[in-house]
Amino acid sequence: DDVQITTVVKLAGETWFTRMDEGVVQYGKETDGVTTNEIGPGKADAAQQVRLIEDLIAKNVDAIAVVPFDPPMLEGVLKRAMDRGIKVMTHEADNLKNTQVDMEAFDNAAFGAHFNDQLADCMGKTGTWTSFVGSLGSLTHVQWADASAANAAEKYPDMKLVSPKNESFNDANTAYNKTKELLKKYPNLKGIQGGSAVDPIGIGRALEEAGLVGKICVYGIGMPNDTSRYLKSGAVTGISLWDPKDAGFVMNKIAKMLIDGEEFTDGMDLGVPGYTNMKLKQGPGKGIILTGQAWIDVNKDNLDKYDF
Amino acid sequence: MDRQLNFLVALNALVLVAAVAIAGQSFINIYNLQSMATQIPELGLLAIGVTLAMISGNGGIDLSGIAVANLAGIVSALLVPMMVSPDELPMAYAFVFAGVCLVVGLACGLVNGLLISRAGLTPIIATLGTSLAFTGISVVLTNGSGVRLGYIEPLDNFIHTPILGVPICFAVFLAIAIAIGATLRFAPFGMRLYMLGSNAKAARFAGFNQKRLLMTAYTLSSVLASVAGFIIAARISSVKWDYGTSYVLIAILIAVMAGVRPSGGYGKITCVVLSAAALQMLSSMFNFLNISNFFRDFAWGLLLLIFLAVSRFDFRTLLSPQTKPGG
Amino acid sequence: MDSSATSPLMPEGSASTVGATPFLELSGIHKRFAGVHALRGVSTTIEAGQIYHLMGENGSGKSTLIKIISGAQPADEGSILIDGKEVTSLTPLGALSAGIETVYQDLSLLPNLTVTENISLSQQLVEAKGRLSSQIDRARLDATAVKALEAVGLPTDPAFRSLLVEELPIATRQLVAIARVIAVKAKLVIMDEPTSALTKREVDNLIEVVGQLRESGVAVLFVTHKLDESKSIGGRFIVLRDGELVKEGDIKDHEKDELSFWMTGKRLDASRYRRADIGAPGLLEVKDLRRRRDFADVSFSLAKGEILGIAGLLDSGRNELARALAGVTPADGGEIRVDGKAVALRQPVDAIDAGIGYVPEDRLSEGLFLEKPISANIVVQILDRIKNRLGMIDAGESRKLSEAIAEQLHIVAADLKNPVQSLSGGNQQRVLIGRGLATQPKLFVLHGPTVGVDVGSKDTIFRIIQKLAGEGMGVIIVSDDLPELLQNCDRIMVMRKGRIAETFDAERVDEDMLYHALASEKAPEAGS
Amino acid sequence: MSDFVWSSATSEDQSSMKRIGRWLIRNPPVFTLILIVLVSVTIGAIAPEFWQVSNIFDMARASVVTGLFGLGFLVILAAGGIDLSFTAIAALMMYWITTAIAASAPWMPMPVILLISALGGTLIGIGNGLLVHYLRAPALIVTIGTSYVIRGFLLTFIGTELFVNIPLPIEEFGKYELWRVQTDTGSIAILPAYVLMLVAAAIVTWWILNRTLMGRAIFAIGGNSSIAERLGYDARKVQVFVFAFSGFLAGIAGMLHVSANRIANPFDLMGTELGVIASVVLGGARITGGGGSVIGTILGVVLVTLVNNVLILAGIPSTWQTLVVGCFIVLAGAVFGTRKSA
Ligand SMILES: Nc1ncnc2c1ncn2[C@@H]1O[C@H](COP(=O)(O)OP(=O)(O)OP(=O)(O)O)[C@@H](O)[C@H]1O
Ligand SMILES: Nc1ncnc2c1ncn2[C@@H]1O[C@H](COP(=O)(O)OP(=O)(O)OP(=O)(O)O)[C@@H](O)[C@H]1O
Ligand SMILES: [Mg+2]
Ligand SMILES: [Mg+2]
Repeated sequence: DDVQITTVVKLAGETWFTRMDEGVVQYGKETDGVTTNEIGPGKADAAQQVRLIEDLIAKNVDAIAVVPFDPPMLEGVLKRAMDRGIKVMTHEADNLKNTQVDMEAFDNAAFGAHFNDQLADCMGKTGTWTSFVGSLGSLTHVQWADASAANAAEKYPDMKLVSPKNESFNDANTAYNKTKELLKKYPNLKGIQGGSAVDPIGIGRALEEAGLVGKICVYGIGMPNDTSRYLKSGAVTGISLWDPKDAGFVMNKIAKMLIDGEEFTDGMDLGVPGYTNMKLKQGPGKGIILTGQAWIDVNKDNLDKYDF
Repeated sequence: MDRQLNFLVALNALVLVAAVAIAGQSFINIYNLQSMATQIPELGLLAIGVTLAMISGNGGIDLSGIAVANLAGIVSALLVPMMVSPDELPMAYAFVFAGVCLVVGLACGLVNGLLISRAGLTPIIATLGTSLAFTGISVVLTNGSGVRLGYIEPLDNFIHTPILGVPICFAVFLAIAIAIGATLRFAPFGMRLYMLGSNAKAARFAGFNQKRLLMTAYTLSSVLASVAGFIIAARISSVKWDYGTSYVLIAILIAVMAGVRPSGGYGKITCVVLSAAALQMLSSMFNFLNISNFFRDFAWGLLLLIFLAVSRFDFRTLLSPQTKPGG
Repeated sequence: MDSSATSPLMPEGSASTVGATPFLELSGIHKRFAGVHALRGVSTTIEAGQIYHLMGENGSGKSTLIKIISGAQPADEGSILIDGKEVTSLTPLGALSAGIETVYQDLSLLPNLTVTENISLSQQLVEAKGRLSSQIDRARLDATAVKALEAVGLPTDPAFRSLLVEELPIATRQLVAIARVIAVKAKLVIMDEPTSALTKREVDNLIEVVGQLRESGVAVLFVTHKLDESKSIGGRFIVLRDGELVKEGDIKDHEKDELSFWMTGKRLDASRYRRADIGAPGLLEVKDLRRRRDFADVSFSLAKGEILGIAGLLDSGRNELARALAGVTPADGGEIRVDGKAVALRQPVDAIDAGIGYVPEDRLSEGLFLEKPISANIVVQILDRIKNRLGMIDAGESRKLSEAIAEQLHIVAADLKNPVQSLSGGNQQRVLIGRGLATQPKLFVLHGPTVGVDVGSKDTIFRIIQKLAGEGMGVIIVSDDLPELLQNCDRIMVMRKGRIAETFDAERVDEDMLYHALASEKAPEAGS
Repeated sequence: MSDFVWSSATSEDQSSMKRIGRWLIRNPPVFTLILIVLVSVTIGAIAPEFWQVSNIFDMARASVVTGLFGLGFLVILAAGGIDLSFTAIAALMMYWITTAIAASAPWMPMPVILLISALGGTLIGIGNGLLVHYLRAPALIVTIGTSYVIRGFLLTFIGTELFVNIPLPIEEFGKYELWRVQTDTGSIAILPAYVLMLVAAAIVTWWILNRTLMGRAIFAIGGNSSIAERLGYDARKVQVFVFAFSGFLAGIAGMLHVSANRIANPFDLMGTELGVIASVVLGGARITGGGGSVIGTILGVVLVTLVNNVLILAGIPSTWQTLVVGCFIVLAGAVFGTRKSA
């Protein structure tokens, strides 16, 4: 009967991952001989994700596609999965050893630098700025923050980074409170870079209330619909992201290829915009890393093009 | 009071049967049983820690378990490689690793114990504070990112290579549980702890060394947590400060599900182990059936309430007019 | 038998001035608990302006009867008439609003509320018919409290009134409880062993209060184990045995031994104890013992086989002295020698090691682990002595030990595994003594050894104490119960204002002399 | 304590030191206040920016939801129970009602919405109370159960996605201003009107606890339920009331959370229980029940909020913040610890 591909995400039900689920389901529908589904822990906790995967291994599905809550935490369990002959592919985990293929929508360093470049343009390459992360524990957020810091240090000597990597704990309200506090501490703040997808919402509200719309530049990752009001009001200058739906689709496609034992080649086309020319490189472990160029910049002008 | 025991045994049996009926044979194949067995210890140990704290009474509770576990794992992961090379002497590495974990656990336990027994902090505040503090230390030590151990055979075997079909870590867990259970039931320490929990003033008049008892209880709890830390590290071959944040409540859930009395003076380790097992099987079953984890929580809560209802209609409670002490 | 038991006695000395219908009429009351038939068809009447003494051994049904009258527990059979009207399903609130006020042994006080609130809230609760939504009238709370406090002779200043009850010593709580009863215009006041922790002074005060109540047409029902007290108060008595009403009548017409015979069904001799051999070597030497503001220059000695009584009013420091000897509240200075060896009693365990056994004053809060097994309560202080090689408690050993003690002290229990709370007070008290005995002390400090214990058990306990002394144990009894001291002690020390005022040879002193020594205002000359 | 004899309560030989000690013991919130002052002074010294109106505004705003939770928790604690379900109740009400109203009646005025939410919370609270009473189980256990059930229900059957199309009335309510100041740095600081909800709630709670028989009954039951029942206090009524009241406040808190944040995220709030409990206990309530005061609770909430919102001002790098908060809680707890042993 059908081969079973299960996608394991960081946190079930989050807007981001329900969007991803659409891609997962779609792939399952389009491809016969494949059933796909997406599951995730009920709490944002690596432990819960590990337990989910343990049970998947026991259940002996054919392939697992994982968006790790924190890649290193999955080394052990993913190794077991592979030992049991289950195909393993991952996403947002380019530092993971125990995976066969890790798919990145883009090069995270580049993405971080991209944030910083946008911020720089908006700030006129000068002034103090700060950055958020969902949690010091979430790898990609930290990668982006660090990359953009490095980028600034290299290209924009007049930009001054203050109190970097504030944790929002993926809570808009916390992002809001911390922004308020940052504004007190650094009255002449000119730019803020968001970390988690809800950060721009909190930051935007703080700026609106402080009457600083337009006076401070805000970039970050976010969901178009969730962030739209602040993009419109100008409280958030712009967001960048990759479409979780496409990512979900591509992840499952890769998983299927693993099952069928197909070759992965540099520059291959996975048939989804942004993933048409995948860069292939060796990962930290035995596996490979496939990187696309799938990021989109959203601002008040092109906002209506994206309905998710 | 052995109602709890019966109920939990029945529950375990029930879940098992249901699982096989719905999820099919694959649920009770040796692999899955072992996989579940490897998942029980970490939560089980934390729950036993909470139990010890609760038994000691006066609002006793230990919220710092998982924080201690993570700190123990992190300190070891950072320290041990400097002492022993995992590649040359994997066995030695494993043992030193365990040793360091225990030492950290002991240290954390002493801190908790001192705060509660000497400085007279309310347990819930003390352990809430220390759990943040310990977590904080972990963050500082690692800058917030996880630390990989890489594949270390003895550690991996400790979890995944069963002896006579039983994963070593599970065997160890059972051994510890039995040891603690016996201590509580038969050793002077245990008897005193129960009595302290049921009437602290009388305990003082009877000449117990309250401070030492509390010290021991909370230290023991943290040491158990550090064992959990070791098991976690071995199982997922890396350590991180925010691993198992959801465990705090689940550990308490397991304890109260086992009939441990939050107001102190009563609690059975056997029941704790059984309730840990029940929750594990339930959640594995749901995962087998692709039922969402949210619904699992729903079911856990419902189960707890049902359990209370069942043990409520205990003929003794129906006969005697006085109400049970409430927490 | 119900009616026949009561009716012929009715006329006897009933000084009731009120009309034909008595305030309360019980007939054929039955109450059963798991296995126990606690009350077997009790019938009696309570008349306004009359004082009653409910007597009986532990477990004879006194508290149960009270719980039924006060609506705390329903009767299984029988009828209750209040003011001639039959009441079905009596609730606590119902009883309260009918004017039935009760002081249970736990004093029915709320530890975390203030004195004022404890005294005056009930009144407003009753008036509000239990409707909790209604507001509190603070002014009236205070007014009521002040009046009631005056009546029982407690201070009425706001400072005192705003104290939490849990901050008060037991005896003070007891008076507060009585004040509460007075505050509500009660028609019937029930007191379950109200004087069990009162010194003579407060007892006299109480008796006065009761007198006043009675004048104002209130009926008072005492549950008590102190016959002397009952006799000095006077009034009618009701004797229960095994849940049956065996006798009632006017207390002044009957002698103590008669009453105790009805209760126990056996004759008890109140023979005084005499020490076996005088001049035995000194066992305990206490020199200049002092503790903060509690007591100072306390010096005395105790010989092997001697029984020393310590009497004193509440603030005389006798309780603190007892606790100091037990290491519970250590002394600040001075010297204690046991068998000539100086011992430092910083904590209870020191005392135990020094061979000093202690039975605390408040059985329920300081003594027992109520829901734990009887046997566990007995061996709890000697766990380390009954460990086996594995460091585990030797179950057999502990069973043997507790059984031996239970036997020695005549503790009647179906099974030593049962919780201590399943025992009546008398037996609970014996469990505590047993716990002390288990430590095989050289010297036994008994702090109110027979509080709330019936005559029968009292007798047993006295015999035990005397037997122990006979075997060479030194015994110190700290008690308010002067007859008890006189009956058991060789010497009696009277404390006043934290000092030893006088020491009597029990042979050459009687109750009155003792009482004068207690109450005298003369400050004792330092270091008597 | 039991050595204390009433006759000496008035006797003048009592040293003033001891009297102060006693006074402090009977007024624990004083310690909380002292701690607040200490923290403020310290931070103020490190970062002058601390001393500005906008900061007070932000503290007030950030205290509202926790404060409402705290008051509810206090009442239950006073009755001798512990509640872990209030955040779940709040989350359920917040998300369910917001989405429902957005779908069916986006015009509905805020007062009505608040009322619905509060009533919803109350109903669940009543459920809690009845369970606690009839199951005769420690409230802690029951409410762990119900919180799992409620949260599970919300996320399984109601929804999990971030919801942003907040009905206008709800959003507007969050924007009403009590006071607005222009800071010298050109930014605006606003004191939102909904902080008044906390003030009101505090006053009501105080009134109930201290001026009604229910209030006293709550403490009575919390002190010793069996005695209280004997004295004619209806334990069932009290249990049901305290949980209903806590649910009521939780419902309001949930709605305020939405209108303040302009988003409804079903994952919000849950997990903040321990913080709330810490606030109440640091406000001087005893975790074993039968004690506690409204003023103390409010101070406790302020204290905890304060500490969580000055870390950046104090220039503590984010990697160190958890450690600092942890140590602070321990220290604060120690202050109360010494108080007990005093
Ligand atoms: N709640 C109960 N459950 C079971 N048995 C009970 C209960 N209450 C009382 N009894 C039994 O009823 C009998 C009478 O008890 P009661 O309390 O009336 O004795 P008492 O006269 O008050 O004794 P004491 O002098 O010790 O107070 C006892 O044998 C006791 O075991
Ligand atoms: N839960 C219970 N189960 C069984 N028996 C009980 C229970 N509660 C009370 N009793 C019975 O009540 C009887 C007396 O209770 P009570 O509390 O009046 O004793 P007591 O007052 O401690 O004795 P005393 O009046 O001599 O101090 C005891 O014999 C005990 O058996
Ligand atoms: Mg009785
Ligand atoms: Mg009695």
